[in-house]
Amino acid sequence: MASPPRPVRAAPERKTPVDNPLDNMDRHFIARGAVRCSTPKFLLWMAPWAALLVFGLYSAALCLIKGLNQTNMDNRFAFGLWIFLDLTVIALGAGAFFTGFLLYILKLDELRSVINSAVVIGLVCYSGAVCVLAVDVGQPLRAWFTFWYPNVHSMLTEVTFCISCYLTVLAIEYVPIVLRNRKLRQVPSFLVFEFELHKLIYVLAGVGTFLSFFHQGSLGGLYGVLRGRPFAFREGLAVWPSTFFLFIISAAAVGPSFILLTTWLVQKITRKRLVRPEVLQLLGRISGSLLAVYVLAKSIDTLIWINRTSPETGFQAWQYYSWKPFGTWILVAEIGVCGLLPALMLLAPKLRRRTGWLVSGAFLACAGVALNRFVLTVQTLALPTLSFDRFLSYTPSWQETGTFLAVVAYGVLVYSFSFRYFQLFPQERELKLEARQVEEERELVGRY
Amino acid sequence: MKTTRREIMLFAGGSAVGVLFTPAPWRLLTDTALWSENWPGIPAPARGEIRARYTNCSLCTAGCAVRARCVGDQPVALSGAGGHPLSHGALCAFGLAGHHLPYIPSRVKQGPVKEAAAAVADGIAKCGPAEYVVTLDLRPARTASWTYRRAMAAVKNGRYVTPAVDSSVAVDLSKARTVLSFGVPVLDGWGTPGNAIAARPGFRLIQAEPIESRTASMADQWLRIRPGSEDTLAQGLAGQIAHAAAAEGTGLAEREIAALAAQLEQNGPVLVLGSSRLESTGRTIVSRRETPVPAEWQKAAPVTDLASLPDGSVRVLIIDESAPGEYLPWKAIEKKLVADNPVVVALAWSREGYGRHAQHVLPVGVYPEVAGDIPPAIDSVAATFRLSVPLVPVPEACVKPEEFVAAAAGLPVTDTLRERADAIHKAARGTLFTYADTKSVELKDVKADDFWKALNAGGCWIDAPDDKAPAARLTTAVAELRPVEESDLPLVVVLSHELTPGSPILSKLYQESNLRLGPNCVALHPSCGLEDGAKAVFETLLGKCPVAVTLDAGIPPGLVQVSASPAVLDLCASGARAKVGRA
Amino acid sequence: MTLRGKIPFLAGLAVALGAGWVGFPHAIYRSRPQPVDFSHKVHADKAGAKCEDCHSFREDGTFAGIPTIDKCAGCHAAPMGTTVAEKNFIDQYVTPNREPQWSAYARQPENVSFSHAAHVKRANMTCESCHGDTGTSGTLRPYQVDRISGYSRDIWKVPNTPHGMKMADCIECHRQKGLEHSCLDCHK
Amino acid sequence: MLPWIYGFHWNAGHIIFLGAFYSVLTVVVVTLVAAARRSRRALLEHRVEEIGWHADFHDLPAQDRVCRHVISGEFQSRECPHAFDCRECETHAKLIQRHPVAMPAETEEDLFGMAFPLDRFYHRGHTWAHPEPDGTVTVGLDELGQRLLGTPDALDLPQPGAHVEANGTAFRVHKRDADVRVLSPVDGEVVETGGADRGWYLRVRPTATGEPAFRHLLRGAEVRPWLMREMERLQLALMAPDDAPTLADGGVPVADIAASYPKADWDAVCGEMFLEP
Amino acid sequence: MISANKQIRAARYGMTIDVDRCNGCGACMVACSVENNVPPAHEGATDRKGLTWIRVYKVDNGEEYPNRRTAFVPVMCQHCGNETPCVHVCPQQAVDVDPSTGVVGEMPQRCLGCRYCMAACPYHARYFNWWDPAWPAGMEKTLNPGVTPRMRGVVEKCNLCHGRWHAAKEQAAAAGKPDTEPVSYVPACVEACPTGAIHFGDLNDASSATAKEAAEPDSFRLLEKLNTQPKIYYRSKKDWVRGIAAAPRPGGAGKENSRG
Repeated sequence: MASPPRPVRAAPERKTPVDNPLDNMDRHFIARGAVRCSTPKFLLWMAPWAALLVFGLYSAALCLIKGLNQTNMDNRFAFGLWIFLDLTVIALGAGAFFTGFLLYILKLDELRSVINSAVVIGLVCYSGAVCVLAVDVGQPLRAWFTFWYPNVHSMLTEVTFCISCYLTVLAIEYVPIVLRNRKLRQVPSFLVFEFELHKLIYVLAGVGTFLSFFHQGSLGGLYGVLRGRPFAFREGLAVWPSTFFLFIISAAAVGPSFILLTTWLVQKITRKRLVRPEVLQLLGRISGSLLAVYVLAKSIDTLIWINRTSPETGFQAWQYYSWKPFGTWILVAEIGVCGLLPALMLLAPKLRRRTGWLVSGAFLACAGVALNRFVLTVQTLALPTLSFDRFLSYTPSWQETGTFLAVVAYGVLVYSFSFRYFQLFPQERELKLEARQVEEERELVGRY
Repeated sequence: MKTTRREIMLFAGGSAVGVLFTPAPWRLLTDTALWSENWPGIPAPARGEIRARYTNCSLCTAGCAVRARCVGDQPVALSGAGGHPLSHGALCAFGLAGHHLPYIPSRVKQGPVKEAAAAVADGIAKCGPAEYVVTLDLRPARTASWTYRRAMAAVKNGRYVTPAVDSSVAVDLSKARTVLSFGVPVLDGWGTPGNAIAARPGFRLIQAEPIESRTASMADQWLRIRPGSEDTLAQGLAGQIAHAAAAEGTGLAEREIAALAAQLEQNGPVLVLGSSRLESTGRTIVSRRETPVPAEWQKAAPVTDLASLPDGSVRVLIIDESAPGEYLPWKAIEKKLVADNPVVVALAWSREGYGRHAQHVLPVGVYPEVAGDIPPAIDSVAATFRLSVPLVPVPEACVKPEEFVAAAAGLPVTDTLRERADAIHKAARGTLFTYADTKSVELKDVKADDFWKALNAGGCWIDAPDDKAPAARLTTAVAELRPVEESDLPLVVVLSHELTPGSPILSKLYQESNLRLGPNCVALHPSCGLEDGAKAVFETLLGKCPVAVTLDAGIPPGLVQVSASPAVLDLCASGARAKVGRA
Repeated sequence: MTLRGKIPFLAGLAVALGAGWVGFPHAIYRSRPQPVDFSHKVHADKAGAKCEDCHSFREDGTFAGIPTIDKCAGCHAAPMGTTVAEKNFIDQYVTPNREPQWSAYARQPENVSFSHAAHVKRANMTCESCHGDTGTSGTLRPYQVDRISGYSRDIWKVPNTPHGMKMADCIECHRQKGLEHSCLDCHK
Repeated sequence: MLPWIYGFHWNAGHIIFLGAFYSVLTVVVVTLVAAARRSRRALLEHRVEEIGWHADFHDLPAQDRVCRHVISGEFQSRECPHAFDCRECETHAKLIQRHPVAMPAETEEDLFGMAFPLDRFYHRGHTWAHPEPDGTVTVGLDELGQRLLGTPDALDLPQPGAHVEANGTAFRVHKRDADVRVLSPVDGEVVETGGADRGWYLRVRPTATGEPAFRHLLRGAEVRPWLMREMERLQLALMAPDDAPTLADGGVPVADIAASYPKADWDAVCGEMFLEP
Repeated sequence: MISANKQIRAARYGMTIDVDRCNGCGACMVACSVENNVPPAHEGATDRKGLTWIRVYKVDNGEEYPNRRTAFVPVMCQHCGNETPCVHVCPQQAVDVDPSTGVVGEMPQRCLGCRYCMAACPYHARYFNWWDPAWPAGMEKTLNPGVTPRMRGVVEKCNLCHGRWHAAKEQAAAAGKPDTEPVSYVPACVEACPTGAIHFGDLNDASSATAKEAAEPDSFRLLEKLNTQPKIYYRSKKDWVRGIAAAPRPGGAGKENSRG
């Protein structure tokens, strides 16, 4: 309200830009007032990702048609890049459920401005993971056996059930975002359904939270229960090894970080303000505090494992780290550099206020969890158990990498599409106007 | 009335909902899953009555007794026939998959039979005064071998050549208390495996060998000597050179040699394998009676050693490769051939042997397709007669080597196996052991026809023990040790005794695990600078061939262990110098 | 939404249900006639043959299943009756000693190890309990095979028995008998 | 999966695990069904307009959702909880009881040469409702609205007899690339349609009459501050995304603002001013 | 997993393998493949992608001559008796322990090919079908009808020659004898071993030779500390051989101490 209103008057004549028919042909699908690049520019951005996706789908098809001999996995390295990808991606996607939990259950209203983005990220991560899993199994046609003849004692069963359920929930949570699209909402039934569904969204958020807690955990349990692999084996509560709980905490910790990271990235790429910095800082704070808890728990767990669990199975923990390149540095990197350090960076209000620190903190946190998943999958399988067996190494084949890249490309495509046509960041328009206000004031100051 | 988009959508939605309430989608789920149980490419094993049939393995002279589990007539699994006095129910890895041989990819399926016959006839006709018609028999002392000898006697300048194997001498492991082996794989396929294993508790095994072979690892004492220094060690032990000198030559400690010498003194009888320089004691090596043959066969060509033929003198060469035996390097054979187009016919079931060199390669039946006898093994004191009987039909295209040679020499084609069986029966010595009931009966109590039937139903004639058999010497085994040849090539070759080609299933032993050395594979010490599984070139003075490298800390630096496939044997023998370089 | 608006939806529903319940079950099976019009009934009545006369056990305890042509030739070397079917059978199979390519309804999948000895000799089950009234059937049903899975229709339902030959049917009985231990009890 | 499926056992593991699974499924399905049934009811009860407005209102920037009493300066800040329908707002009722809106002396506000007659009620979506002697109410675009849209390219008005409701769509106006729905200030039945030339667009027979029917509309002294604020918003909205403000100061607004701001994203401007995000 | 059944007298089929007698000839591996229709190697197969239900490792004591010694250790599925690692992880009950024999069975037609069980197995005794099974033309005639060939994309492993077990049971039934009491068959590897190093029997039957040998002081099991209670016992008089049962030797030693 700073400047006094000034009357509107004819502006000096300027020639109107020639209207390129290609420009903004999809204007009526884009939310009113949201500034988006021209259609060709958008297509130009999508093209390389689409190409990558096609390549990835080709390599995936190879694996499906010719069989898993296309990969570099083998009898010892039964799991490879893909399982690592699944574990990581799902941990990063945890932002969807955790933000939903904070917003709808704990009523942390500031997060409303990122929830849509979080949902899309979650959807992308989970659907990507599920697709890769479908390629990873030797007999996809039998995938439904897991539902029909479930072995309820298997962590993998828990994972399968929870992930598929949660994916459904995410899809449903995604529906309102889609229906809010400018064109679609003109269909009365869509408009109404979106409105009514949105009222009930907190139920889904609750269910999602429940599911996520379990499958994030069971993903950890996946390895923690392997008593045949003392490197991964952990004791725990009831049927759940400690990794079960560590995974939950770490996922909850890193989810917000990943949203922070992506939001920041999108702002950088689109050169727009999408959310208020306070929101990012809040995300950082949440992430930081949970990360601190995780680091503590992880350290305790590691100590117990080194001093009790592992020796009891006849393996001295230090042995594991005598197989190069997996030295103790990996512990340091995982718990220290990518655990404690980012936790501190995100917790210190001073640093948090600086975008640089905030973002790099978030990045380190994500890297740490990725490293943790890597250690659990790859290092576990690389280490020999039989005294006369060898330490093995494994490098993914191009088909595996291709499939991996397909997921990345798919993610970018879906996200970009959603960003263009749906309102991922409700604050966007508001911030745009604010920005103009500031601009104008500056301009006025310049004038008088 | 035109249909609107909305109506089409509704229709689609309706049918989508409807389908879910029909069996169709769920049944499709089930069916595709069931389809994955027997989708194209998964063979369905033939069903039928399970029967047992018996034969003798003819992959090597051990001739182990075999029990074949058959579906209908088709053998699906082989195992050693129990209770056999010689093979003791043992069957080696190669024998166990013998029934796969008819189907191996390298099988010779077609061949120019008529052309070959014509060429041979022509060659015999053209054969000049100083030129020879030669039959090379890789496994002498068979009935077929007798046919070859008679055939070669019948043709002008006919010669019957075999690798230097003395079939009239046998080793008696049961008599030995100490066995000193110079690189002979005593416990790894030598002689009759079952027999060696059965006798094992009776003797102390000392293995003198540069690498820790299977035998060495099982031996009571393993002397890791320098490659090619076997003879030096033998001389040392025989007292022909000073222990110091022997120690110097072999790389062993002087006292080791002294202790060994003392041991051989005290712990007799001693059986020495792989060296004729040292005397075996206590009738551990005896001469063995010949398995009887019909009298009329006696006018047969003598056994000739390839070396004794002048170079460039062989006009016609017929090689019987149907029964695997000791492989003579092609280089050695080649230089005996006449310069102007010699006739070389290989009768082979695999392309990997002489078939690579001969201009006529004729397909022959393979175990277990063809009938044939197996000469007694080196560790069988008594003469034996046992048949390898056909279990599966032989392909039409195949020729009978025996008939081919006989025809070439104009001999009448007769059932020689039967004739020989009758000759044995006439001699009325020894016992007949039948596999189905694991019974032995005195041969004289058996009628000739029953004897013949028994042999074909899985049986073995074993000569009566001959106490007056004189002690003898193994001369031929000297071939085992050669001094390391002089050349600047860095590595010394140690041949590993693998039998190739075999069933594709043997890939379990060398491709899908590293238990054995695969064909055209070399094993080197990890310090050799090549990486495990690398493609490389194996090079000797005689030539080079592509190989795959296996790293094995068990191989001392400076040595290269090579699996003895024909391709390799053409290039080198144990003790040769070689080099392994990147491909 | 008015009923009129619902019509396309209902139409779709109806079409789908019709196709799924009526069309599909037929489409999924390929039907193959048996090589010979064989009548169990005739053999049972006229020749007084029992099942085990033709479907016999071998010495080693395995079940021979459908008899081979020489078994038939034992009686049918020359026509016994006057039917054309028999004459054709003799001309086409017995005389040239050619095996008819029977399609066995009850042929177990490759991965099943079914022992007739265990069921007939030890458990004293009658043939009918699994094969229904095949033994008294006047003619052979055409052999119906699932186009996708390649399994006989009888795995879903054997005529005139409460059961099919699906795993569930085996299990049911094995459960009652307390003979259900592991997959490899019955699978090979 | 199900008790009669092979592999199922009545043990704790199966019961807990599958129990959880089925409850989750149930919850999800029930939620969906509930949403569907509610929306079906909404459709049957013709609450589309209302819901549409609520959805729009929810999407408006915070500063556009402020209570009229903030504009009039009575509150520091307050977000309207009733989507601009003050008829159901107790706070509003209390406030106007305490000190009713003053009616200035002059009969019309003149703002930068735009006339805003005070004999009528203004809707924040730039429409006015003018009670006619015959008990009907004429509905039209206020001056600023007029100038924003200038002479419309196209106009779709409801058929006479159609029903309009307050904060629902009154009619739609197409102008260049903009397609604007104009909110109706009152509930009622359309009796006659007019046009720009006749000064009003709809003649409506209101469902309710008397002051309370217009309680949610601005009047008298409220108009000026509201307009000041609207001018400001317009000004911001008109700023092209890339360059400096194009509004020169002083003077009279042109008749057709649209024509003179080619670079402005006109669709967005109208959306902003007519409260249609 | 199928609930244990009370009526039947539970047997515990097991093996003893005398490492000192094994000369690493590989007969067991070949016999096993022949018996169980394991296809020959695809040309792309290596010792890491191959199918060998039983695999003979060449193990040495890590010393140099003259102290260097090697031994051969056949390793197949150890048929763990306690908290069988692979059984609990299989998501769709494709792996189970037969309470009547203690044999850990695996059902390729139920297998999804997730390979979780392979990650779980400390003995690396499970093998995955990376390729479609293929035999040279004509060789499929030699397949054993008692065992069904597996398809690509599933896990398989030793099941103590269940085909033979079925045959034995059928013969018992035909002869009206009690159901395979005592153990009336031997697995192919036992039959094939030329040195008679492998013995097979019912460990619950104290009178059986196998049970007696398993109880000998020189018998041991691999990775006993994992408490998986394998039913495959190894025997050796040599201390260093018994030492291989323990956890891997740290440091480089393990790197090249195995060829096999």
